[in-house]
Amino acid sequence: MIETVTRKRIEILADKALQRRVTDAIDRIGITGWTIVPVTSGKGREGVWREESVMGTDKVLVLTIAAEDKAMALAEELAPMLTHLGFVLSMWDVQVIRGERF
Amino acid sequence: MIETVTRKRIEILADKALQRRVTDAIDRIGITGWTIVPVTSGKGREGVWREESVMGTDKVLVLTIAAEDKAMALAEELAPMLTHLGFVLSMWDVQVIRGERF
Amino acid sequence: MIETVTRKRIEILADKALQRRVTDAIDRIGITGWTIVPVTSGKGREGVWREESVMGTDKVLVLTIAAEDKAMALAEELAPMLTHLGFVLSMWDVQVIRGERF
Amino acid sequence: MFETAIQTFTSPVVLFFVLGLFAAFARSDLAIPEPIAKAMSLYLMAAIGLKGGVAVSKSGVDVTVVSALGAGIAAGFILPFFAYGVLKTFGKLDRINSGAVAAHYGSISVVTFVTAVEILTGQSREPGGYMVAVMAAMEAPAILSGLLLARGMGSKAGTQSTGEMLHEVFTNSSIMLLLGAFVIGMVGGEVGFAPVSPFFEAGFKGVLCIFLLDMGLIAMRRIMESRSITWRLGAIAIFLPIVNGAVGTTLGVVIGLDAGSAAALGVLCASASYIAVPAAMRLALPDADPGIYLTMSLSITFPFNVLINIGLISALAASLTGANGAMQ
Amino acid sequence: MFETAIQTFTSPVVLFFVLGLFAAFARSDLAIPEPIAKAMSLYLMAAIGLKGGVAVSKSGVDVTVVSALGAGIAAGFILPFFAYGVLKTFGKLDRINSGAVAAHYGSISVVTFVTAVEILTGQSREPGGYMVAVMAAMEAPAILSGLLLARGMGSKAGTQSTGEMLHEVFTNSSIMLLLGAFVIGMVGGEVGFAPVSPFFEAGFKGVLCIFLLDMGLIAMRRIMESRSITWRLGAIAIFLPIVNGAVGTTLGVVIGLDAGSAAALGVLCASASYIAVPAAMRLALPDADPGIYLTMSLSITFPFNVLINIGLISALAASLTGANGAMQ
Amino acid sequence: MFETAIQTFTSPVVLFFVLGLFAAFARSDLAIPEPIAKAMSLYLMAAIGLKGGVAVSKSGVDVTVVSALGAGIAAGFILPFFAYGVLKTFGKLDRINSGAVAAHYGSISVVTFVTAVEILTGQSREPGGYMVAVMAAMEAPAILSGLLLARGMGSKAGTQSTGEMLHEVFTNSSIMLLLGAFVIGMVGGEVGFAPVSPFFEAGFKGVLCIFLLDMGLIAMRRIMESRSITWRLGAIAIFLPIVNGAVGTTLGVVIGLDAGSAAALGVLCASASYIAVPAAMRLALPDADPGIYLTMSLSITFPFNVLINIGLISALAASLTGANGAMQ
Ligand SMILES: Nc1ncnc2c1ncn2[C@@H]1O[C@H](COP(=O)(O)O)[C@@H](O)[C@H]1O
Ligand SMILES: Nc1ncnc2c1ncn2[C@@H]1O[C@H](COP(=O)(O)O)[C@@H](O)[C@H]1O
Ligand SMILES: Nc1ncnc2c1ncn2[C@@H]1O[C@H](COP(=O)(O)O)[C@@H](O)[C@H]1O
Ligand code: NA
Ligand code: NA
Ligand code: NA
Repeated sequence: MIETVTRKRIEILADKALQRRVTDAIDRIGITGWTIVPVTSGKGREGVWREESVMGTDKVLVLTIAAEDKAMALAEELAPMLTHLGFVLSMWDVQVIRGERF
Repeated sequence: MIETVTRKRIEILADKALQRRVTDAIDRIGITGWTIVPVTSGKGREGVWREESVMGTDKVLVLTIAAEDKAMALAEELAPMLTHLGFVLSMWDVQVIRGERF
Repeated sequence: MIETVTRKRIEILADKALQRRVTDAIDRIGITGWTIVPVTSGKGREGVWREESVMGTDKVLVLTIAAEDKAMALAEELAPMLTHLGFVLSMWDVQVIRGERF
Repeated sequence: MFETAIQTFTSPVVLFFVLGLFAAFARSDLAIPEPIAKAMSLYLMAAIGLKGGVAVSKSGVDVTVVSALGAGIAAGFILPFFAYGVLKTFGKLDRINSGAVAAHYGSISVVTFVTAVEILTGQSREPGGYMVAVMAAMEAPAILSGLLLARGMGSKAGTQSTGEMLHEVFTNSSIMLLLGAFVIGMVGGEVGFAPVSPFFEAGFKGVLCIFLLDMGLIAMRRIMESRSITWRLGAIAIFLPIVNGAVGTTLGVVIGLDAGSAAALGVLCASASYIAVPAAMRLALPDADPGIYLTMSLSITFPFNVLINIGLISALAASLTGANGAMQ
Repeated sequence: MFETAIQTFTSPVVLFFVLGLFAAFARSDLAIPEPIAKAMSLYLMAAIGLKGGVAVSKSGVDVTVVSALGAGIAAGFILPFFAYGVLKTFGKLDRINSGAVAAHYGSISVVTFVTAVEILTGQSREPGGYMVAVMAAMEAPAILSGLLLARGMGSKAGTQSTGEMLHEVFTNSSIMLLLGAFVIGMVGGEVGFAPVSPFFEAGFKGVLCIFLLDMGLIAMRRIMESRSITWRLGAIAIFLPIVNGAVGTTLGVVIGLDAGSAAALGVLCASASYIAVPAAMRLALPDADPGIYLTMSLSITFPFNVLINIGLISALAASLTGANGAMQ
Repeated sequence: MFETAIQTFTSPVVLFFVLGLFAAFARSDLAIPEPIAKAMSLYLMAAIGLKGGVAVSKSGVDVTVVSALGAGIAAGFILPFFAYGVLKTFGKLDRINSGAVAAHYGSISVVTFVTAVEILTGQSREPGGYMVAVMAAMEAPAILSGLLLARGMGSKAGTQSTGEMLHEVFTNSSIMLLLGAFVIGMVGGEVGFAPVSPFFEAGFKGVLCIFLLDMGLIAMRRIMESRSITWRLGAIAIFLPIVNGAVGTTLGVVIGLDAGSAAALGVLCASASYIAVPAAMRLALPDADPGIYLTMSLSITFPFNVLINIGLISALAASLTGANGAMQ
């Protein structure tokens, strides 16, 4: 049977305009990659938002897979932005194949 | 090290036309927010579908993060729609920062 | 309280042009369905990519929910493509309602 | 008849539709991006609404217009009952799906209408501008009849109230845009329309080509993957447009419309909605199967109307009004 | 005045905006797909830039042009200080939000300008082509003033350097496209423009209709869901365009512009940005609340300007320059 | 030569391309939404196909047309072998990547062709309408040669059968649309084309401007982020279009084409595909690196052709046919 290893999957909901702050943090910590998933609307404590690219209210979901230590370092690095800029971060354990890649 | 707490992440695949039924249920139960992720096609027991916005066959993924009790209440609330309208629901434990927010 | 069962959720990041190779594998193994989530850009060992549909550099996220044995069979089936074509696969346990469906 | 067919099949609008059917059949990956398809449908609604409004602002509202409107609305209410009977008995559909499909056939397809106007105009039988108003008026009534049929007398708990339902029908995006643009056309008149006419008029047929290309792709893909269409339903999807088309055309001639306008009324009756009504059904009858109503209306009736039935209806209108054949 | 109002409300451009407001108010699901809305805004920028560039390539740069540019740039720098004061004291906003909103009101709205040009042209008061250059020049200065005000003297750690900020302002997609197209128009001149004019000129007003339909939808939805707008902020969103419009128009007349161009300068001062400045603020002042600045500029000031204030400004310009009322 | 360069650089089409290159270089966030870019490429295919079909329906098929088609197809088959040799030896690429890149250079770029037609027409050297047919015929042959080269004799297990491969080449969305529209143009002729010409003809150059703006953005971003392009590959991406362009132009003159058509054949040989062939390669050679073939064809060869090589080829064609310089 194929061998899998456990890694952390982290997803961060962030303003598209500030996406680079998140991906730069990922790069800085030395995680191998990330992928952007579009989102179109949502609701939070500050009310409803909708993707309106003309006005630049868009958000994105940044997803990245990393070893536990790097994942925690990323969470640490992003924590101020979470409070400050209204980002949402969640992470959980996943099994991956070719673990040396992440 | 930064402190994380455990919450449930719930994702519901629903018809875009009926998205409000899902988000209304989330609001009713008192979960703080939700986010919509677009999806473009799929296959299930009823065959293949494709996003065709002219004809209104689109679906969306509603994602919401909540404490376990509210998550279960939401699942309970949505259960009839799942069977009835062909929605798909999955949920799992995630770690979040600033748990008081969810 | 509503009853849930545990299933595997598998997400595969693949080139859109090669999406059918993944969904054909899912069908072959007898998993009941799949759903396509769009992605817009990313970074990996081979650098940055962006969704450029004119040139066909798009990728997609194929998501499927299945019982553990079928999930492992799928991972096995896709393993060569992962290495070969730069796909990314992760999977984890989720709770679903109406488990007989998956 | 033969000349009509030739004309139909050398029109770029129809040829692009055929290209779409062919490309999907050959399993090409040709596809129009979703937001573009949606935008084209909005553009076509806005353009046709504007044009109709301007036409009515010029012609005014006379007896012919009022009787055409009355005939259209009546047909919209009544035709679903006939369709429902056929679907339930011969088609073997359950009540909910019969009602949903009946609503589609009682309502109208804007694109079929527009294509018919193209073809009729090419035969020197341009329908009156007020027929756009008739079309707009025919969108909603069948939805109400269809829902009545689908829900029966004792409507279940959990379903919408009639108020909600009416709200959804009239705020449906395509109905809202069509009627809104119609009013704008009437208020602005020809003078107001002039500066926007290069966009809404000159571009119209080109956009229609690309939209029909997409509809051809979608219609063919849908039928190739369909699991829910029996031969009985396929037969009904051909039978209803023939009967409804003949009924509508005759009705038009009886109330005194010219050949072109009577044919247009026939096409409206023959056509089945695949934009406004499906959207309404997703909300009002989520249990009905889109795999049935969309496949019947878009994949069978729509191509049948565009490629064959418009020609038949035009010929019928000509013979009933005593006008001689095409291209006099 | 009355005739002006009639004219405004029979223009399809304005009527589509009203349709958007109405449809959103009626909770219709009408929506323009996102990529289309974005593409239309890019199209409008490119078209208006090209047109302005071609106009300047024809007219050349004379004293009037230079003084109009100077007046516009000065207004862009100065108006935010006034707005900031009002927002901070009467509006009760904090420093960051006051600065962010002030930047919006000091900068300009391309679509308001374009709509004003439509309306003024309909009144035989077409502004000079160089006013597009003035508009382009007025986009950025207010952003700098607003950031200065928002950040105060001791700018916090973690915020951008001035260099980064300037880079972001000038590479902002709408400013880049507007200026780029302006230069292309100047380089290519009328001869270069001719082959692309069917696309950029003939289609312009139609695209503007659909874009305004969308802005109407978004503006109304935004205000219906807004949680951050107090009556004080609502009042400011009406008060500022009136004052700034009057100031700008007077300034235009003082420096010797014709009635149309002075009115255009007034509209530029009165208008509040909702494309370029919000984009810049998301990056430079991510703590500021878009629920405040977008709702004020797009949902209150923009409709007020389009439906009422352009008419007022035009009348003011006419009376100040001694030209008689509309439609001489 | 000098006048040609001036002309090239005052054409809005070229200037928008330069604006795209510049904006990406300045790290602006300017971007055309994805579905719009895709739709524009489909529009350009449909428009050029239609136009070519109408042209051939008028001119008919004579000896010139047949020999141009023959020359084009032969070039499409043969040029990849030369390119493969250069890429494998001088370029140091492996077999698979050499084959993939060779396919791109043997096939054609529709947008380069269209831009060349713009420029040549501006020099009163409009190529014959049948050159569109030649272009369409040249899309596929090089894909076959390239795959043959990449896979060598013993094609591996797991790869596609030849049947599948041919199916994918001919159902490729751009080839399908180009050929389909060509046939529609031929069937409909000028009469059929007239009603859709405002959309497909009047709007053409404007759409081309925006499409080239986007290609400029993408080309520059791609090369700035590229990791796989060595100086050797960069040199080849300039060398191949020069050689292929000269070969193609000479071939055109030899078989008796006029200066414009010979130059067009040269441009077709010089151009490298970045729409149809990459799509085919993703499927047929998924192991080949798009970071190599797309960066070479789109980021180096395409700008080189548009900004410089079209001018060179036009001058060569003029001197070979004895026509004097530009703008006689
Ligand atoms: N509990 C939640 N579950 C999912 N998404 C959320 C949740 N809370 C907030 N969000 C998302 O985060 C965005 C910003 O949240 P907030 O800062 O609370 O307004 C919201 O608009 C949602 O898209
Ligand atoms: N096992 C599965 N994994 C992922 N998505 C699924 C699965 N089953 C169904 N779906 C999604 O749910 C939709 C409706 O499913 P169904 O009602 O079974 O046709 C499908 O078209 C898929 O998009
Ligand atoms: N650690 C990661 N986390 C999330 N996505 C990744 C990761 N590594 C790679 N990817 C995605 O997979 C794509 C291909 O990766 P690669 O083959 O390493 O270039 C990247 O462009 C990303 O979109
Ligand atoms: Na009907
Ligand atoms: Na202003
Ligand atoms: Na070539």
